[in-house]
Amino acid sequence: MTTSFMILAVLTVAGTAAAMGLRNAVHCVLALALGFAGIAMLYLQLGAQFVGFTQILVYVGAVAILAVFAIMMTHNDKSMALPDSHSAWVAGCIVAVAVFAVLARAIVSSSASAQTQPPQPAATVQQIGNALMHRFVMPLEIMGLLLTAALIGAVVIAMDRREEMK
Amino acid sequence: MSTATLAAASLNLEPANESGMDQLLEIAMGPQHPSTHGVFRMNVVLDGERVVRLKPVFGYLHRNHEKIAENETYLGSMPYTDRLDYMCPLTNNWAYALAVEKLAGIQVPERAEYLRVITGELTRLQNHTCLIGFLMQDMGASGTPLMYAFRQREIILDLFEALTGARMMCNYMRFGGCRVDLPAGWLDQAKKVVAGFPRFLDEYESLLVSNEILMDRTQDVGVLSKELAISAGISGPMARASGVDYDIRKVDHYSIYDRFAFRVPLGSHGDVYDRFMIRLLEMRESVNILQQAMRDIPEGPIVDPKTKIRGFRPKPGEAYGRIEGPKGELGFYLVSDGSPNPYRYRVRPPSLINLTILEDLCLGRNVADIVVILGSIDIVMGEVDR
Amino acid sequence: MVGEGILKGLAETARNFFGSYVSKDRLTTVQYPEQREPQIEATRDFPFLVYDGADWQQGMRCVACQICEKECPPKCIFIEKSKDKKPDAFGKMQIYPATFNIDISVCMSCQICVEVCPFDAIKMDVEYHQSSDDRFGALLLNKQRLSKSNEYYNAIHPTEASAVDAQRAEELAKLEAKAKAAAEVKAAAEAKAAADANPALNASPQQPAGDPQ
Amino acid sequence: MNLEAIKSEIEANVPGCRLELIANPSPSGQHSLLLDAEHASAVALYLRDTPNLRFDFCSNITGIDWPGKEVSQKIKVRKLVDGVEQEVEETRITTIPGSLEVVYHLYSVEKKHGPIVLRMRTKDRDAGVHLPSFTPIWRSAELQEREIFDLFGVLFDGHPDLRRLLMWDEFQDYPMRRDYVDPDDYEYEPTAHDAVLQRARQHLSQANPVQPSEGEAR
Amino acid sequence: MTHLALMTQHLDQIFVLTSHWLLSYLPIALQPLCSAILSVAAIIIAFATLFALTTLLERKGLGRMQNRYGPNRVGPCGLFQPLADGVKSLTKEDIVPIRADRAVHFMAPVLLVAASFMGYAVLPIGRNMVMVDMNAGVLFFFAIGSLMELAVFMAGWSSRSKYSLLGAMRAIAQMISYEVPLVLASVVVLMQAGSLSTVAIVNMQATYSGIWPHWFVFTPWGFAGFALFMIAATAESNRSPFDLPEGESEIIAGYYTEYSGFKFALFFLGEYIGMFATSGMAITLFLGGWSAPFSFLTWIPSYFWFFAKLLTIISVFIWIRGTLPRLRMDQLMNLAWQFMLPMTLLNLLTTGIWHFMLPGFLRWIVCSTMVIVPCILLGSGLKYKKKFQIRTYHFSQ
Repeated sequence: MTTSFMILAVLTVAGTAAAMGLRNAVHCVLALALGFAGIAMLYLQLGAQFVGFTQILVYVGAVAILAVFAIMMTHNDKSMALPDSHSAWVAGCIVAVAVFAVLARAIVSSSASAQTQPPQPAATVQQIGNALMHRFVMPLEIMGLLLTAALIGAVVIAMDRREEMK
Repeated sequence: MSTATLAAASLNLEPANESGMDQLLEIAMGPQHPSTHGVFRMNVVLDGERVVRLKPVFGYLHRNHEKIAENETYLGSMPYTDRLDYMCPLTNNWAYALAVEKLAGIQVPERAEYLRVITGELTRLQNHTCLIGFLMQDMGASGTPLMYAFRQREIILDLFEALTGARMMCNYMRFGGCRVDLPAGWLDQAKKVVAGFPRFLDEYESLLVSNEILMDRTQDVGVLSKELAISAGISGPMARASGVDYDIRKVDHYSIYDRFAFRVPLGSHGDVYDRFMIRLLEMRESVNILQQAMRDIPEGPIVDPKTKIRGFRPKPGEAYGRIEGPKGELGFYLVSDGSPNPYRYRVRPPSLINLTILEDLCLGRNVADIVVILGSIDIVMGEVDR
Repeated sequence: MVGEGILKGLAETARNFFGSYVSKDRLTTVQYPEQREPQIEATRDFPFLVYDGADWQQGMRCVACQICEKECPPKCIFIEKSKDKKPDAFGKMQIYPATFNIDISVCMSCQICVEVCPFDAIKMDVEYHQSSDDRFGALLLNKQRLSKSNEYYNAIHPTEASAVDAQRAEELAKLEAKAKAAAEVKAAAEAKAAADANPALNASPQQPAGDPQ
Repeated sequence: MNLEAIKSEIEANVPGCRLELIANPSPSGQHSLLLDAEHASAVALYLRDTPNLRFDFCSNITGIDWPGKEVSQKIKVRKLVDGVEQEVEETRITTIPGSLEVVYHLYSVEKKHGPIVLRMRTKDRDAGVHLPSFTPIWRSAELQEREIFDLFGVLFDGHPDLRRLLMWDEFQDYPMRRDYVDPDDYEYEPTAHDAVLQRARQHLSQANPVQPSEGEAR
Repeated sequence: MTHLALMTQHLDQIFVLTSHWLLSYLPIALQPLCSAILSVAAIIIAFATLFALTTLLERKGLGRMQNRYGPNRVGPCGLFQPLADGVKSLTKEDIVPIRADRAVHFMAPVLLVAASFMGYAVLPIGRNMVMVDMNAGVLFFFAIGSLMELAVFMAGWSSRSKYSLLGAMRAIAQMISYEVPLVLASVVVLMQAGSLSTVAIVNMQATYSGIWPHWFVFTPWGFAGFALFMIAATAESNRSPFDLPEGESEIIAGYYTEYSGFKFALFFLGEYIGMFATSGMAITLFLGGWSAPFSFLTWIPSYFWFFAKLLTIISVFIWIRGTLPRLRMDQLMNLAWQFMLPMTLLNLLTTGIWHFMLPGFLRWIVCSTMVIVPCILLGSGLKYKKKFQIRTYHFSQ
C-alpha cells in the first residue's frame, strides 16, 4: 500500500462514486472517464503497460465517448430527474453492500491474499502478442469475426434507416 | 437523424418551435458571422448539418437610400450611388447616369462613352477577382486567393484614384459624360495593368481551377436551373452560369458596346463551379474589351456642354435605365415631376434579387455549402439593404 | 490523376512565396509610417478654402454665397454670412463667411461643393492624417483650419491649380482691361468735361463692372 | 414592340380586362400600361406565356406613392346667417384620393426585347391597398414585393410570405410614403449644426424631465 | 577515439550529460523524481518555444505565400510577435457564457494541453533523449491521443453554444474516423520493427548502408505508410484542409467559439503541441527519428536532426494550409473510409509480403505495384463517383 496506490485508489473510487451520484448525465460520464483513467493507472502501477494503455485507449477514448453519444441521443430533460424515492436508494445500497461483501469474502478467502508480495509479472507486449497469436488464436479470430459481423450489421441497419428517411 | 441534432435537442438549445420540428437545430448565421459578407443573417434550420429551412433576414444596413435620394438633387445622389455596391462604384455611377440621361434625353460624347467602358470594365475585373477571392475564403483557403485578388485590385484602384481622386467612392460619372478627363500618362499605365492581367489570371487558374478539393466542393453544389433563373430575375454572371444567354451589353446595345468584339461565356450546369468559372472567363473577355477600348479611344469633349451641374431639372416623366453591372442587371428607375429632386428614385439591386433563390439552392445541403453558395451569388450588403 | 490540381496549386503558392522575395510586383506592401506611397495628384479627401496672398482672412476667396451649403449631399457645411463686406481678389466688395464649418465626420468627400463653387474658393485637400480622439473638437473644421493658401493648392494639385490660376488671371486681366477702358473713357470724359470747362463733380466711384460668374 | 399593338392584343385575348395606355412625356419614351387589379394576373400570364411576347423576366418592381391632393374651391352658398338667408362665400376643400402605384418592368430573355412597363394602382392609401401578387408568375417579385409592402404598405394578395423585408417586424409606419414623418427619438448622431440633435433633445426632455446626460447634451 | 569524435559525441549528449551532472548533486532518493521534473520542464520549455516560433513561422510563411510581409513590427523581423500575442491573450478578459458549465468549461483546455504534452514522454528527441522508454511506447502515444477527443467534447458541450456543439461533433467524428487509419498506418512499422518501443524503432532505422540510412520511408510500404500517416495526422490535428471542426467561415471557431483570453490561447497551444507530437511520431516511425539523413552527417547532434525534420514537416503543413480550401464533412468521411482505410489495410498486406520476400529488385517492383495501383484505382474511384472534372465552356455569339 504505497502512497501512489492510495492516491490512485481514492481517485478511482471518487470518480466512480461521482459517476453514480451526479445529477447531470454528461458529468457522470466525465466522472466515469476519470474512474477509468484511475484504473488504467493502477494497471500501470502493477507494471501491466499493455493493459493500462489499452484501458485508456478503449475505455477513456472510446467507451466514454460512446456513452456521451448515447446520452445525447437518448436522454431529454424528463429522464434526467433521478429517482427521488427513498426505497430505491435503500435497495441500491443494499445491493451494493451485498456485492461488496461477496467480493470481499472471496478475496479474503482466496489464496492470493496469503502472498505478501506478489511476483512482478514480466509480461511484455511481445509475450501478449505471442499468446494471442499462438495459444489463443482461435478465440481471437472468433471475436474478430463476431465484431466484424456486428459492425456490418450496424452499417446495414443504419443504411436501411437512411433509405426510410428519403 | 444525426448526432449533432440530437445532441442539440438534448441540450434544449431553443429548438425550432414548429410542431414536428423540435428535433431540429435552428441557428442564426449572422449578422455577425465571418462569411455572410457583411451584416446579413440567415436563420437556418438544420437536421444534423443538412439544411431544412433557410430564411434570409435583411435590413441591417438599411438606410433608405431611395428616400435620401428623393430629398436630394439629381447630382446629389451620385455620390450616394457609390455606396450601394461599394465594390464597384463606377458601374453604379454609370447606371444612374444612364437612367438620368434617358430621362432628360442627354447625349454622351464619344470620348466619355469610351471612358465609361474603360472604367466599367476595370470595375468588372476587380469585382470578379475579389469575388473569387471571397468565395475561396468562404471555402476555407486561408486567404491566399483573396490576397492575390486584392493585390491585383489595388493596382486597379490606383488607376481609379489617379483618374477620379478616390479609390472606392469615385463619384466620377456626370449626366452627359464624365467629370474629369484622363490625366497624363493614365492610359499608358492602364494599358500596362490590363496587359499584365492575363498573366495574373493564368496564375489564378493554375492555383484554383483544377484543384480537386475545389471541384469537389463546388461541382453540383447549389444548382440553379435555367427556368428558375429566368423566373427569379437572376441576372449577370449567375444567370449566365445557368445557361441563360442574356448579357445586357449585347441585348440593350447601350453605350458603345456594339463596337467591341467580345464573347459571352455560358455555363451548362448552373452550379457554384460554373459561376466561378464564368467569372474567370468574363474577366478574360473584359480584358479584351479594355484592350480594344484603350486602342480606339478618340479625343474630344468628355461631357455634353449643354448639361448644367447646378439647377438640373428634367422634364416630368419617367425612365428606367439599366446596365450590365458586375453583379448583374443594375437598374435605376426615376420619376421626375419637374423639380430638382427626383419624385421617385428606385434602384434595382442585383444582389438582392439574386438572393431570391438562396433558400432553393441551399435546401438539403450542408452548412459548409451554404457559405459557398452564398459566396457564389456575389452580394454586397450595401446594395442588398440599401 | 487525383492530386494533380492540388500539386499545381502548391507549386503556385511556392512560386509566390519565393517570388515575394525577389519581385517587387509580388510584394507590393508599403510599410506605412516609414514609407509612403507617392502622392497621386487627383487624390481628394476633405474640402479646404483657398486664400490668395499671405493673410488668410484678407485673401479668402469665399464670398459666402452658400451654394455649396445647399448642394452638399450630406449637408456637412455650415455657413454664416458676415454683416460687413471686404474686397475680394478682384477688388469687388463682397460679403465673406463669418462662420464656415465643415463637419468632416459627415463629409463624404464627393467634391460636389468644389464643382458647384463659382469662385474657385473651395477645393479638395489631400491631408488624411485627421484621426483624433476628440469627436467634436477635432473633426469640426472651422474657417481658420479650413483656410489654406493658394501655394498649398498649387503644391498638392499642380495641374488643376495652374488651370484655375490661369483662368483667374485671365478674368482679372479682363476686368483690369475693362476697368482701364472705363477709366480711359472716364478720363476722356473728364478731359472732355474739363475741355468743356464743366467738371463733373458728382461722378460716382467706378465699380469694376461684370461679375466673375 | 409597339405598346399599342400589345395593348390591343391583350384586350382581344384577355376578356374583360381594362387597360389604359399611360404616355410618358420624357425622352425615354417608355410608355406604360395601367392594369386593373382583377385581371392583372391574367394579363401577366398572357404576357409571360404568349410565344410572340414571352416577357419571362420581371426585372424591376417599383412602388410609387401618390398622396391625395387637397383642392380648395371657393363656392357661394346660401346660408342662414342671423336668421337671414344670405349668400356667403365659403372655401370647400375637396380631397382627390391618392393611391399607391406599383410599376413593373418586364423584359424577355427569350426574345431579347423589352421593356414593357406595367402599372397597377390601389384604390386609396388606407384600406384599399390590396393588389394581386405577381410572385406566382415571376419569382423575382418575391423580395421586391416584400420590399414594397415594407416601405409603402401595399398588400399583395397571393404572396407566399409577405413580411417586412428591410425594416424590423415591429416597425409601424411605411417609410417611403411621401407623408412619412421621421421619428425624433432615434439614435441620433450628434453633429455640430444638426437639427436632429435639437429635435432629439426636445423629445428626450419631453419624455423625461431630467436633463439628458453629459454626452447627449453636447 | 579521436578528440574530435569525442567532442561531437559530447555535443550530441550535452543535455543528457548536463542532466546527469545536475542530478549527481542531489541525494539518491530524490534523483528519479528530479530527473522526471527536469525532463518534463525541458520538454515543456522546448516545445512551448517551438510553438511560439511556429506561430511566427506560420504567419510569416503564409504572409509570404500571400505576397505580404507577415508580422514584422514587434522586435527585429517581428521575432517578439509571439510574446506580444501571449501577453495579449493573458491580459484579455476571460469570458464564460452565462449558461456554460463552468467547471467543465475550465477543465477542457487544461485537459487538452495536458494530454497533448503527455505524448512527448515516449518521443526520442535525440540519442538517449527519451523520457520513458516503454516497451508499449507507441500504444501509449495513441492512448493519450484519444484523451484529446474527450477534451474537445468537454469544450463543445460545456459552452452551450450551437456552433461549439457542431464543432465538437465534427471534431470528434473526424478524430475517431482518422484515428483508425492513423493507427493502421503506423502498424506497418511495428510489424517490421517487431517492437512497440519508440527507441527500438529509431535504433533500427539509425543504421546505414553506404551513406544511405535505413529509414522506413525509403521502402514502398514505408512511403505509402508515411503518406497515409501524414494525411491522417493532418486530420487528427485539425489542420487545413481538414480544419472543419474550426472551419472559420462556417462555424466560427468550432468547439472553442465561446473561449476567450488565455483559455483560447491554451486551445491554440494544445492544438499545436498535438500537431508537433503527431509529426514527431511520424518522424520516429518513418523518418528515422533523430538519425542523420546521411552517414557522413552523423557528427551533427541528433536532437538537431529531430528538430530539423520536425520543422520541415511543419513547413509543409503551413504550405498546404496556404494553398488548399477546406473539405466538406461528407468528403472528409469519404476520404477516411473509402480511401484511407482500404489503403492502410492493403499496405499491411504489402508489408507482410515485403517481409517474406527476399531482398532484391523483384521485391521492390512487387511492393511498389501493390501500393501504387490501388492508390490510383481508389483515387480515380473517388473521382469517378463524384463525377467531377475540369469543364469546358461555350460562348454565345
